[in-house]
Amino acid sequence: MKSLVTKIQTTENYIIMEVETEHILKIEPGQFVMINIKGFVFPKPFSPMDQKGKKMVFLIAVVGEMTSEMKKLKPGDHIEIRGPLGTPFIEKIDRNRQYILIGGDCGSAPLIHFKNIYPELVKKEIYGFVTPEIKQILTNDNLHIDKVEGMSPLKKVEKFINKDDAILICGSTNFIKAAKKKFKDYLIYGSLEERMGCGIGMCKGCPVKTKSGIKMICKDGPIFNLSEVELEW
Amino acid sequence: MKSLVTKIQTTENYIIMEVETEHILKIEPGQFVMINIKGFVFPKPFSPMDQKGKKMVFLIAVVGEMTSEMKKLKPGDHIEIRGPLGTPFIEKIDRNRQYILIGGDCGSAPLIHFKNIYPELVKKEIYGFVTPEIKQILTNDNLHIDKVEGMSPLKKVEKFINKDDAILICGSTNFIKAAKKKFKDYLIYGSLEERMGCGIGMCKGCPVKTKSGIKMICKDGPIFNLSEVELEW
Amino acid sequence: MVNILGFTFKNPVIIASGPGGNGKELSNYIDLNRLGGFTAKTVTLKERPGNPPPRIVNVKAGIINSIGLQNPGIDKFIKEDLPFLESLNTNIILSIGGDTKSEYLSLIERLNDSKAVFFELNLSCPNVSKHNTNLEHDSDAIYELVKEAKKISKKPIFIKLGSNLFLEKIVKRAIDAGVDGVSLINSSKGLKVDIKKKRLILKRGIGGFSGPAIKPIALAAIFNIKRKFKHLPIIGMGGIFDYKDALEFIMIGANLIAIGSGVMADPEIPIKIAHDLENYFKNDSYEKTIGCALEGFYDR
Amino acid sequence: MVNILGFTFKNPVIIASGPGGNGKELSNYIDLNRLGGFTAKTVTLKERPGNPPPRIVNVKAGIINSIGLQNPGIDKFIKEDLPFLESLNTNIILSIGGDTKSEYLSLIERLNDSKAVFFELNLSCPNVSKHNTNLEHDSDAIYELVKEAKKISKKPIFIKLGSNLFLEKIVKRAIDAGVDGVSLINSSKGLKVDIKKKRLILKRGIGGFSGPAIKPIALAAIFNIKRKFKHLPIIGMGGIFDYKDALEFIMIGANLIAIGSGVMADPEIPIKIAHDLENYFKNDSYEKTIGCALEGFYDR
Ligand SMILES: Cc1cc2nc3c(=O)[nH]c(=O)nc-3n(C[C@H](O)[C@H](O)[C@H](O)COP(=O)(O)OP(=O)(O)OC[C@H]3O[C@@H](n4cnc5c(N)ncnc54)[C@H](O)[C@@H]3O)c2cc1C
Ligand SMILES: Cc1cc2nc3c(=O)[nH]c(=O)nc-3n(C[C@H](O)[C@H](O)[C@H](O)COP(=O)(O)OP(=O)(O)OC[C@H]3O[C@@H](n4cnc5c(N)ncnc54)[C@H](O)[C@@H]3O)c2cc1C
Ligand SMILES: Cc1cc2nc3c(=O)[nH]c(=O)nc-3n(C[C@H](O)[C@H](O)[C@H](O)COP(=O)(O)O)c2cc1C
Ligand SMILES: Cc1cc2nc3c(=O)[nH]c(=O)nc-3n(C[C@H](O)[C@H](O)[C@H](O)COP(=O)(O)O)c2cc1C
Ligand code: FES
Ligand code: FES
Repeated sequence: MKSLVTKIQTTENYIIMEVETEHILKIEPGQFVMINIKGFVFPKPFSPMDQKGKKMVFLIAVVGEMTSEMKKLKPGDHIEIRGPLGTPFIEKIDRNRQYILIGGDCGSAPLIHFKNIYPELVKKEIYGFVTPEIKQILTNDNLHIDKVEGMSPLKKVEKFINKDDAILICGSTNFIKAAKKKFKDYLIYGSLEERMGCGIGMCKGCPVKTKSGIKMICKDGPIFNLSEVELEW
Repeated sequence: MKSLVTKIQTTENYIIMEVETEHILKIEPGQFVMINIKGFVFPKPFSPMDQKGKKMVFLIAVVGEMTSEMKKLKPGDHIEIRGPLGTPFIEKIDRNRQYILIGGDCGSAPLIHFKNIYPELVKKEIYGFVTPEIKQILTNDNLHIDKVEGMSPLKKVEKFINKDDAILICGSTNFIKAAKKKFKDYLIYGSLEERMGCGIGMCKGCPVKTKSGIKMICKDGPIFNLSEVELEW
Repeated sequence: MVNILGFTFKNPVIIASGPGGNGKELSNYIDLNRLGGFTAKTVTLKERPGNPPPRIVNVKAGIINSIGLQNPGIDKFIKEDLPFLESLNTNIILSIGGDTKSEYLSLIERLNDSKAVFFELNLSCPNVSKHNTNLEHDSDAIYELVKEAKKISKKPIFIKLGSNLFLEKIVKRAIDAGVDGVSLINSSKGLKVDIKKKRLILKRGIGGFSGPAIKPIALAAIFNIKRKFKHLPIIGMGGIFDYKDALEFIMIGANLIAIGSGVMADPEIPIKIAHDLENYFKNDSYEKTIGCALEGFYDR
Repeated sequence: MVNILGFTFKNPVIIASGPGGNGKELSNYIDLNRLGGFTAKTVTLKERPGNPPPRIVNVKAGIINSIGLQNPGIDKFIKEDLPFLESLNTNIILSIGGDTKSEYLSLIERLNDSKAVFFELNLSCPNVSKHNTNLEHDSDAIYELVKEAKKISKKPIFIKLGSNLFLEKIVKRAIDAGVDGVSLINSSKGLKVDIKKKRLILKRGIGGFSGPAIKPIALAAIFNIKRKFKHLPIIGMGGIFDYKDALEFIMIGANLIAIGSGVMADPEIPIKIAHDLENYFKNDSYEKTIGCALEGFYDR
């Protein structure tokens, strides 16, 4: 869907981008969209941090080719958005629990969205970034800066987590692996990342091993109960 | 050289684009530049219609992939310009003659430039376009519209040319072939077109057969005395 | 309408094997019945888990995949995927892959009575090791395989090949063995290095390179085959993303054109192409357009 | 500084044969002495006029050329081009092409006493017919050619090949015959159709496809050779447009990297790459970077 960039704020390594979609594109927290920009043939997956009406907000880490080009976008530029894709958090998690939300870097985006829509399911939030750079563009009371705190967000959570707490985590595969190990006795849902092709489950490009066979992160996930997935191949 | 689009006027099939180059890039009439725009890897050749200081003006026919993208450029966009390339008309032509300038479509651009700089060498001008569309953006007293006049510019020239007139012509290869045939008894210089790679004579991408062997249009031309070239292979 | 080997296609646009899966997901986005046909994802005798991730690498104007023929195996395919495909009102092509000749033959036997119109033998998967659906280095083996496949198959047989130096020779042998058509081209071998991590991105190093970047290579391969074997039916593919790309393939000699990575970039591409081609062929004969760019070709 | 076969290169950046001509034009734009080396345009025994125009076709992320080895022939080359090349303070590589083995051998004899560091035998020009600098289909012929060339040559011999299915086999035979290194890859075969005019754009149909689009193919080819023949010197090329591209080639195993179409897009690219690589290698060892992406590679 043709979409208009309406506002863009950048730091060296981060972007917050607001876009207006042509029609309303309702996104549940945890779902994602495929974004494409001029000069690229294949789109890439991003989870919005917010969506209301035709407005959608993204929090993007500048890590490679497309995200570097995104940094150069200006209000008035057009981008292509396809979605919503993937399963909403709410359809997979146990709704009778309250969650500690743990975001790893831009993995925080869908969790911030989740908190907005389902505040009653959230017990605590912690959005981890390595340096304070993000504060130049993102205001949120629950930012955790590793370099300031002297520890990772997982370490911090360890300090206050209670026996029957549940976790909803989103971040890089390594971050999620670490969390799975550290919190192996807890109910923990993780939103997984993988390089994607189609985003709709048909190309078999984004596999994850689960107890019931190989699943596609884009279609069967991105959220999984971590006890059901095997993150090593 | 990084250059800024400062003004752009378009019709369905034509563009007049003004750009400001980063530094002054002095172009003699007949010389060309290689232009590249976002999304393309290899640049393409265009002859300015005017150049003063850092300002350069192009008259462009929308015929294919790059020119279609050029049509979408907006003031404030950046393009890449490399040049000046090729031999100025003035270095090859007989300066003791006066010329009838014959432009075929956007081949008119360097001739209009020539007239600006060397009015004393011009006897008459005729800039041929098939339809009146060009008049929406280009004002010039010597536009010849085939569909209005009911004949090609060559036919028109035939009517008024004198025995000792000389011709300077620029346009498609077919146009130049036709002129060469029609005016075979005249001194006629033609600025040739060919698909180009490097634009500087090294890749051997733009050959023309001449009496002294195969020459490169980009470096040895684009202007040639038509009696010296063989336009068929 | 396209006629090929006695079958009628609504239009020349089909889905290539792989990127579109077995149609269920894609059918949530587009009406597959609007297309000329659908090629199922290559199926093997036994289930294959596919390669470890990452499986997708983005490169300029293309994508490198390392799916590794993940598929449920023939039993599950017949139970879970074939009925859906057979329920479609479009022509189905079944792509099969095997480690040995007898695996291909078993697959043909298992699928012989399906509603599919053709078999496509995948001989050129870049994502599996030699002898695993990767026979193209061996024209003798291809000859033998095609010959025996033709004996038992109730459907016309296409072989799917990549672009390679000996394509003409391979195709010649396959024709001698009775092949009915060729599908050109499979993804090419491609690789990308992660220069930050100083390592190969794909665990196998090499993957299958597809998308707009390979279009000139696909067209060159089809050109070479078409000018030698004028009457051999060709399914053309490789970087077809719009109707202009499709026209290039048709004019160079493809009877049908298949969309692979295009459906990954945008699932609606096949419908757009079908629509745009329909408009184009209001004024032009499809039959006469096939291979028209080769007429008067000056071969030296 | 790069050491290869006893020669020292200022940096790993060289110009590939062809797009940069014989250096005179390019030297008006950049200081060639800043580069590690310069490969001259392939020279043949007799003058070649090249193919009829058009010779350049733009495609997505690449270019298709049909130059057809236009060159002045060896006599004129020695008189008019070699002195300029020899006057440069950089390593010269001489690329030679022939219709027959004896033509290659004559060329070596004619150029044996030049100041060039290596010979590069062009065996893979896509723009000429079989047996014209296009031997790559025939590994026996390559074996014979290399064997005899090695007997008479006073300089190390590289062979230049395209990406192809039998690359490993060809290189293995060439190594048996004593080859000193390989240059990978030549342009690939590509084609474009003019859909408005319904005809092939190039008069030969097929041309040589180069630029960023072929980079993944080049890297895959080099990977296949490097992992089999760890110590064989490799000149890597194919779509190198910036230092990141260059690093991919170095990490996959190229000892030197060559810029082809890049100089056509922008003559300053080689200098920029040399500069950026110098910065990069302030912190990293060049020797250790060559092929580093293959370490721990899990081949299955
Ligand atoms: C469901 C989902 C939601 C996502 N939401 C966000 C988001 O809200 N904000 C955000 O910044 N990023 C998000 N990502 C990650 C984002 O897709 C990648 O960072 C992006 O594709 C990188 O593109 P690039 O061209 O800049 O990087 P490339 O040049 O392709 O690669 C640079 C680096 O990024 C890594 N990378 C590439 N693709 C992915 C991927 N799909 N997932 C994770 N890492 C990748 C590579 O391993 C490489 O190290 C999400 C990913 C998924 C799967
Ligand atoms: C020295 C020189 C000066 C030029 N000056 C101008 C100018 O001032 N204004 C202008 O509009 N055009 C000019 N041209 C032509 C211009 O370069 C082409 O029209 C342009 O490259 C087409 O790009 P494209 O991507 O839109 O077309 P493509 O998609 O590449 O091709 C579309 C059509 O244009 C033709 N074409 C492609 N390249 C060239 C070329 N280099 N020369 C001629 N025809 C070509 C093709 O044959 C094809 O039919 C000049 C060409 C040369 C050689
Ligand atoms: C993700 C992916 C999976 C593929 N799987 C198969 C397959 O299972 N069988 C097959 O014959 N080809 C497979 N292919 C190759 C495509 O069918 C097609 O031949 C190739 O990608 C070139 O076309 P394209 O550029 O339109 O993608 C696959 C390609 C991709 C990108
Ligand atoms: C215009 C042009 C001319 C070329 N001429 C030659 C040649 O004479 N000899 C040769 O070995 N390779 C020739 N090549 C191939 C290049 O040297 C190089 O191998 C190929 O283009 C891939 O590299 P690139 O993508 O950097 O261009 C030529 C390539 C181009 C684009
Ligand atoms: S990206 Fe295609 S299956 Fe997930
Ligand atoms: S364009 Fe390269 S020689 Fe003219």
